[in-house]
Amino acid sequence: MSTFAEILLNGVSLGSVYALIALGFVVIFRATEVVNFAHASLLLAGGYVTATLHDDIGFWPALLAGIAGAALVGAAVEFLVMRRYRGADHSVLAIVTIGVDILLTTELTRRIGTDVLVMGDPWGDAVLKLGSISLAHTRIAAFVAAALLITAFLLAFRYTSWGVAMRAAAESPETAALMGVRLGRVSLGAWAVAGGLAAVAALFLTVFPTPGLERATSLAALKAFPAAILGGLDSTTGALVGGLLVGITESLATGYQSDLTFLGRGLGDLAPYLVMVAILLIRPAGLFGTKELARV
Amino acid sequence: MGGSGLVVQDLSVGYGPVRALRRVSLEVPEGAVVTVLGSNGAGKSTLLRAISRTLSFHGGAVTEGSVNLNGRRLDGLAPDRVVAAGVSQVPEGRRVFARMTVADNLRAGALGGDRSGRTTALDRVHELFPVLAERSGQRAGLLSGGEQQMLAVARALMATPRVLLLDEPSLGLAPLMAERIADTVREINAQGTSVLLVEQNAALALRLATRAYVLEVGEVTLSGPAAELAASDEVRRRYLGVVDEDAAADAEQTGATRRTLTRWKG
Amino acid sequence: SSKAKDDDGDKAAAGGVKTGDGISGKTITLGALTDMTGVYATLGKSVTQAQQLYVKQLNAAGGVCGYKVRLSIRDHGYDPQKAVSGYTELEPKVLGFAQFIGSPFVAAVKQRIDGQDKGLVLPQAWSAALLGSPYIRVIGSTYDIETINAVDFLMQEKGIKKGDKIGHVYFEGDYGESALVGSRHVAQEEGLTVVEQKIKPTDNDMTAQVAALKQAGVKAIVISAGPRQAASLVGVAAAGGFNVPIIGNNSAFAPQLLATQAGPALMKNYYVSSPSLPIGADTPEAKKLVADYQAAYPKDALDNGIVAGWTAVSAFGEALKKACASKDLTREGVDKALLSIDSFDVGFGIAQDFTDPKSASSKQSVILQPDKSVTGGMKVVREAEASEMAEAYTPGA
Amino acid sequence: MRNLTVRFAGLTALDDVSFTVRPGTVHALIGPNGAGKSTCFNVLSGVYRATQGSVRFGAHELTGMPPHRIAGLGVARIFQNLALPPRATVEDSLLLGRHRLTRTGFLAAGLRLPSAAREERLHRERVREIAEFVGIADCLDRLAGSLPYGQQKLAELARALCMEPRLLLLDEPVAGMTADERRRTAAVIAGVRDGLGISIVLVEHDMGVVMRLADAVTVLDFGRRIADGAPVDVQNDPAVVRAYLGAGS
Amino acid sequence: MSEALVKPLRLVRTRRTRTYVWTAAAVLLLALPFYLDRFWLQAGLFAMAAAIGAIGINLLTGATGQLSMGHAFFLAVGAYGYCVFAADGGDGLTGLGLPTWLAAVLAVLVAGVAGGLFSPISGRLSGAYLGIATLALVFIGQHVMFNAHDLTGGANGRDVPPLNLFGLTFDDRELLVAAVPFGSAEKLWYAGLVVLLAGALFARGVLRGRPGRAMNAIRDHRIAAGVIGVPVARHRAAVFVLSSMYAGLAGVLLALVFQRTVPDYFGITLSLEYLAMIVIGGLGSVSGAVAGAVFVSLLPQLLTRYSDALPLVSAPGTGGIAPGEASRYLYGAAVVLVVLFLPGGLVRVAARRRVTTHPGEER
Ligand SMILES: Nc1ncnc2c1ncn2[C@@H]1O[C@H](COP(=O)(O)OP(=O)(O)OP(=O)(O)O)[C@@H](O)[C@H]1O
Ligand SMILES: Nc1ncnc2c1ncn2[C@@H]1O[C@H](COP(=O)(O)OP(=O)(O)OP(=O)(O)O)[C@@H](O)[C@H]1O
Ligand SMILES: [Mg+2]
Ligand SMILES: [Mg+2]
Repeated sequence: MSTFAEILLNGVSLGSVYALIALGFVVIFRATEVVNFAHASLLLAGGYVTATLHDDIGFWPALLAGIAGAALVGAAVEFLVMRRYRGADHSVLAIVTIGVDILLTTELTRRIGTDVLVMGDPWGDAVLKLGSISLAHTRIAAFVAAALLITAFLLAFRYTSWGVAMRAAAESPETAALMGVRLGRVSLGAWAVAGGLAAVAALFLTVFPTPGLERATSLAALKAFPAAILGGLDSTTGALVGGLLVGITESLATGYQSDLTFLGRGLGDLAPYLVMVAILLIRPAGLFGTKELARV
Repeated sequence: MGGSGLVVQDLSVGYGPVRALRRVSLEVPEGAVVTVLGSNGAGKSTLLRAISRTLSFHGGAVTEGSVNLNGRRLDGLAPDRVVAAGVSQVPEGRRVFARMTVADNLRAGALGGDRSGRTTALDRVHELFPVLAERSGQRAGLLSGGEQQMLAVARALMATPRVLLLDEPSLGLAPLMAERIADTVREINAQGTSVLLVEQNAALALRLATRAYVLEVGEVTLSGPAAELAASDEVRRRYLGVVDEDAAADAEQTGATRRTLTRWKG
Repeated sequence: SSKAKDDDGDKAAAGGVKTGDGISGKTITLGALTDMTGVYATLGKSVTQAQQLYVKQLNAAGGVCGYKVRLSIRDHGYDPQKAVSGYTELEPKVLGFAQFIGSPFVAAVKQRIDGQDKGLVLPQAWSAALLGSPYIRVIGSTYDIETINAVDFLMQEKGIKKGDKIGHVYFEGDYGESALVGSRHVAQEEGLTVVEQKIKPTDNDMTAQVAALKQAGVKAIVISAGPRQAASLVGVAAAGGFNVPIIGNNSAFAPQLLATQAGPALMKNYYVSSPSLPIGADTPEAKKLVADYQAAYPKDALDNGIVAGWTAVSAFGEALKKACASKDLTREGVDKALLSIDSFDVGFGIAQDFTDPKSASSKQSVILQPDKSVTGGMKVVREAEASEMAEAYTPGA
Repeated sequence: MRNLTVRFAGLTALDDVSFTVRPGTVHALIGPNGAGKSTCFNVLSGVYRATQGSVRFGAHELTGMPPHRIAGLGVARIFQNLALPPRATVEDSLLLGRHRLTRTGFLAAGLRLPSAAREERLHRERVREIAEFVGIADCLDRLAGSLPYGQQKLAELARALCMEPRLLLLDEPVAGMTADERRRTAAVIAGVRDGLGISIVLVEHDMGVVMRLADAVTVLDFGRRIADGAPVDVQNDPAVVRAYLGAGS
Repeated sequence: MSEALVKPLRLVRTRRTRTYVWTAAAVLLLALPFYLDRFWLQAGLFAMAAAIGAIGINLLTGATGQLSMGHAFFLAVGAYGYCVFAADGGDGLTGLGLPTWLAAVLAVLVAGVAGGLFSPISGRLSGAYLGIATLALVFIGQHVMFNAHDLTGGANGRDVPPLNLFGLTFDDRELLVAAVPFGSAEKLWYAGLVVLLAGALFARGVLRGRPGRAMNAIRDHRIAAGVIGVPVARHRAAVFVLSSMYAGLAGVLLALVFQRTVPDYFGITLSLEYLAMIVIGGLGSVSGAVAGAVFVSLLPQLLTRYSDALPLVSAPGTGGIAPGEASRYLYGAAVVLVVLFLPGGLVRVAARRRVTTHPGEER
C-alpha cells in the first residue's frame, strides 16, 4: 500500500512538471490555435540561460534572467517568424514551429555540447519523509509553482480582457482586428509568456532527481504532448489535470512494470499515450477542451 | 482636407490584379447616416474593408487615395488603431466568434472601446436584443443565423464608436427584427454616432439615410440626398424594385429569354 | 561510362606492398562513422578526437611503413539513414573503419561487410550480437561480459549472495538488453533474482524505478543506461536513504556528472565496470595520452571515450603495421593481420586478443569508482580481472 | 412526403411541428429569427437527429439516416451561412454536387479508367448547363472565395441543383441580393419548380419573394407551428403579423 | 486548374516544351545508374521512397485535412511486414517465406489494414488532436519493434530478403550491364522509378477526379460535404487506408534499400520529416510531395557529403559547426523560409512563373 502511495505521490510530483510544460502549449494554442512544437527549444533556452548565469549572479536572479531570456526568444520567434505567415492554415504554422524548433535546438545543443549543466537551485537533493515515502523538495516546489501559475492563468483568462482578446484573435484574426484587438501584441505576448513558462518548467525538469540540463532535456517536452491534449489543448485546467494524469500513469506503469510484463517492458513512455487515445475516443477534444462545433 | 467626419477620397483598391474600387470618393459627415447601394460585387464590402484596414486579410491593398477621419489620416494605420480612432465595423456575413460564448463575444466587442461605458453598453444591447441576454452562456456558433446577426450588431455597439460601419446588418433578419435594427441605427445616430450603411434592403436604407451613394463595378455612379435618390427611376428599378406592374412585366420579359433546365437523364 | 568495370584488382606498389581499396598514392584512408550531434555525441566526440590525435602522432612518426594515414569522418547523428549513407559513401574510399558508433547500424551493413566489402570495422559498440564476423571486431569485453564481471564484483566485495535480489535498470535497445543477458546469466548460475526495470533514453528521472526496486527489496543495483540515468538513480537512492551498492556499465558514467547534485552520492555508492583502465590510470602511456590530449583539446573533458577511441585506432594501426610488414595492405591483408594479434596492450591494463572472431577481444573488466580528485574522475577499485563466470561464459549460449 | 413531426432537445428548437410538402410545389417556411427553420432543415438533411417524431420522404423514413444517404435519396440543400470552399473553383464545387450521381472510386480515378473519363466529361457538360441556367457560367473558373456574396449564393444554388434533387431545401436563397437580383433568383427557383417539377422547401425573410413563389406557407414561432395555409391567408393571419411581420409590412 | 486558363496557343507551346523536359528527365533518370556511384543511387532511392510516402501523407494531410504525425508507424509496418512475409525464417525470426513480390504486395495491404484499424480514432478526431493521437502510433510502433523480438528482431532489427522479380534478384550479386556492374542499388533504382511513377500517377488521378473533390470538400467543410452526399466517415477512413498503403509501399522500398530494418529509424523525427516535406513541397499536390521529399531527403546527404568543401562547415572533431549541425540549420531554415516566403511550397514557384504571363488568376 505504501508503495502505491509512494508511486502515486511521485506521479503527482512528476505530473506537475508536465503540467507546467503543457501550460505553455495551452497559452500559445489559445492565442493562435497553433500547436507549438518549438516549446521544447524554448525550454532548453530558458534552462540554458539560468544554468550559465547562476554561478555569477546567484540562483534567483539567474532564474529571472532565464525567464526573461526565454520570453525574449519566444517573442523573437513570434516577431520574426509567426507574424510573417500570411496563410490561415494552423497545421502549416504548426509545421513552421517544427522548423523553428530544429533551428533553436541545434544552436542550443551545440552550445551545451556534451556538458551537463546544473541549475544551482536552493533545494538540492533534500527530501521530505512522510513515513516510508520520500518526496524531493524540488518536486514540492514544482507542484506549488504549477498550482500557482495555473490558477493565475485561469483567473487571467477568465477575468481580464487579455483572455478574451486571445481567443478572439485565435478564432478569427480579421474579426478580432475589427474589434480593436492588437493582433501582433496578443500573439507576441502569448509567445513571451509561453517562453517564460518554459523557463520555469525547464528549471524543474533539470533539478534533482534529474542530473541537470543537457542536450537531450528538450525531449521531455514530448511527454507533455499527451498531457496538453488529454486535458484539452485550450484549457488551463486541462493542462493541470492532463499533466497529473500523465505523471501518474507514467509512474504507475513504471512502478508496476514487473506486473505488466505481458505488455512488454518499458511502458512508461507509451502508457500516457495509450491513456490519451482512450480518453480522446470518448472525448474528442480532451477532458476540458472546447468541443468542435457543428452547425450549418 | 480637414473636413469633419469620415472622408474617403479617390480611393482605389485592388485584389492582386483585380481592381475592385476605382477612385471612389465619399463623405460621411459627423452625425449623419450615409448609405451605399450597389449590386453584388460592386465593391461595397471592399470599401468598408479599406476604411477599416482589413484588406490585407483578403489579399487586397489600397493603391491610391486616402481615408480621413476628422482630418486625421486613417490609411496607413493598423486595423486596431482605426478602431481606437473610433471606427467600428459590423462585417458582412455575421462573423461571430463561433467558439466563444455570447457573453464573451460581447466582451470582445468592448475591447476597443473605453472601459467606462461597458456596463451601460451591455445593458443597452441586452435591452435591444433580449435573446442575447437569455443565451449569454451559449456558444455563438450555435445561434440561429438571425441571432448571430443580432450578436454581430450588438458586438459593434459595445465599443460605442464615433463612426459605425454596417455591412448588410439586416441580412437574414425577419422583417420585425430588421425594423428593430433600423430603429437602433436611428437611435445610436441620435446619440451622435455617424453611420455608414451598406444594405441590400434599399428601401430601408434610403429611409434611414440622409445621403446615399450608388456604387457600380467599383465606381460611384450616383450620389445625392437619400430622398432624391429614392425618387430616381434608376434606383427605383434596380434597388427598390417592389412588386408592381413594372416588375411583373420585367419578370415576363426575363421569363421569355430564360434558359430552361431539363431533367437529367443520367 | 565512368563506372565501367576496370580491373581494380590488387596493385603492387613500389616496395612490393600489395594495396587495394582505400589506398591511393601514399595515403591510407580510414573511415570513422561517428555521432557528434545525436544521442551518443559525448562518446563520439571523445572517440573521434582521440583517433585524430593518434593519426596525427602516427603520421608525425612517419606513418605506416611510409604511408600516411588519413581519417575520413562522417557524423551520422545516430540516424540510421545517415549512418548507412555514410557507410555507402566511405566504403569504396577507405581501407576500413576505425570507428562505427551504433550497433544497429553496424548490424544494418553487416551483410555487406561480410559479403562483398570485407573491410575491417572496429565498432564503438559492445553488443554481443556483433560477434562472429572476421571483419567486425569488437574491442574489449562486450556488455554481457562486463555485466557479469560487475555482478561478480558485487558478490565478491559487496556481500551479495545466493538468494539475494538485485535490480537491473537497463535501456531499451541493444546495449541494455545485451547487458541484461549478462546479469540473467549470473543470476541463473549463482541463484540470484534479477528485478528488471527497462527504461528509455528519454527517461531522466529514476524516482519511480528506485521506488519499485526498493519495494522489491533488492540488495544491489546494476545500471545499463546513460550517465544521466545513473546520476539520477544514484542520487534518488541516496536521498531516500536507500543505500545499496550500484554498479554501472562503462557507458553509464561521464565525469561531467561529478559537478551535479548527484556528485557526492556517486563518489560514495557508485561503481563502474570498464573494459580498460580509466583515462586517469597510473601508467606512463595513459599519462602521455592525457598530456597530449589536453594539449590538443584544452577545452574538453577527459573521459573513457578517449581510451576507447585510442585503443581501437591503435589496434587498427597495429594491424596496418603488421599487414605492411607482410607486404599486403589490401583489406584481406589487414583483416588477416588483426587476426594474428593475440596480445595487444596500449597501456590501459588489458591485453586484447583478436584471434578468435567468435569471442570478444578480452573478457576482463576493471572496476572503477568515481572520484573528483582524479584525472578523468575515476579511480580503480579492482584491477583488470576476468571473473570465473566470465571465463566460462560463451556469448549466445 | 408527409407526416413530419420533429422535436429537438435541449432548448426545444422545434416543438411538435408537422407539415406536408406536396410534390412539385414550393412550400415556404417562415418565422422570426431562432424559430427553428434551419433546425428543421438540419433534421431533414440529417445533420441533426430528431429527438422525437419522424420525417418521411416518399417511401423512405429519413429519421436517423446519415446525411449522405439522405442526399443519396435526392434531398439537396443550400446553406444559410455559405459553405462553399473558398479556394476551390466554382466548377469544382459544382462537380462535387455531382458526387452522388457519379461512381468513379479511388481505383477508377487513380487508374484513369476510360469509364472515369467518360463520366467526368458527361458531368462537366451538365455542370455547365446548370451554371448557365443559374447565370454563373462565366464564373466557373473563378475561385469561389473571390466572388461577391450574392454570386456565392447563386453558386450554392447551382451546386444543389447539380445534385439533381427531388427535394430542394433553400435556406434564405436571396439574402444579400439587390432587388433586381432577387427577382432573377426567384425566377430561377420558379423555373426549377416548373421545369423539373421537384418539390422545394423555402426559408426566406423576404416576404415579396415568399409571396411570389410559395404555393403553401408554414409559419413557426419558438419552435411551434403557428399558422399553415395559402400565402395570402397566412399573410393576414393576426398571429403571424404579431410574431413575425410587424405592423409595418 | 491553371491549364484551363492558359490560352490555346500558349498551351501548344508549353505542352511541347513540357514534353521535351519530361523526355529529357526520363532519359537522365534512366541513365543515372550507369554513371553515379552507389552512394548517390542510394540517396536517390531514399528520396524516391520518401516521395512515395510523402504522396501518401499529402493525400491525407494536404488534400483531406487530416493531420498525421504517425506516418513513421505505417512505414514501419510496410518494412517489417515485408520482412516477415518474405523471410524464410533462417535467422530464427518469424518468416513465412512467401515469394518476395507477393510479400511486398501483402506488406502494403497490411499497412492499409493497420490504417483501417485506426479509423475509429481517425474518424472522430481532427486537427491537432488527431495529429497528436497519431503520434501515439509511433510510440506503439516503436514499443512493438523493440519488444516483439520474434517479429522484428528487436533493437538490432532484421535482415531484409532481397526482392526477386521475374527471376532477377535485387541483391548485391553483381550483374554486368554494358560493362557496368549492377548491384542492389542499380537494380532497385529502376524498380523505385517504376513504383514512384505509378504511385504518383495514381495519386494524381485520385486527386483530380471525383474522390479528390470529395476529399477537399471534407477538408474545407465537413458537414456540408456530408449533406452534399459524400459519406464523410467512410471517405476519411478510405483516405487514411490509402495513405497508409503509400507509407507501407515507401517502407518496403526503404527496407530493400537499407537491406536491414532497424527500429530507431521509425521514430517521431521521421514522421515530422514527412510533414516538413509536404509543407516545403506544397500541400495537396503530388508534385509538391515529390519536390519536398527530394529536398528534405537529399539536403542532409549533400551537406554531409561535401562537408569537407563547404566553407562554414568544419569536419567533425575540429570544432565549429559540424556538417550534421549545418544540415539541421539549413533544414530548419528551409521549413521556415518556404512557408513564409513561398506559401504553397516549392511547386508554387514553378506555377507562379507560369502565371505571371496570365495575371493572377491562379490565386
Ligand atoms: N479576396 C478577394 N480576392 C479577389 N477578388 C475579390 C476578393 N474579394 C472581393 N473581390 C472582388 O472584388 C469585387 C468587389 O467585391 P465586394 O465583396 O466588395 O462586393 P460587394 O459590393 O460587397 O458585393 P455583395 O453585395 O455581394 O456583398 C468583386 O468583383 C469581387 O469579386
Ligand atoms: N446545435 C444547437 N445547439 C443549441 N442550440 C441550437 C442548436 N442549433 C440551433 N439551436 C437553437 O435553436 C433555435 C432555432 O435555431 P434555427 O437555426 O433553427 O433558427 P432559424 O429559424 O433558422 O432562425 P434564423 O432565421 O435566424 O436563421 C435557436 O435559438 C438556436 O440558438
Ligand atoms: Mg458585400
Ligand atoms: Mg436559419
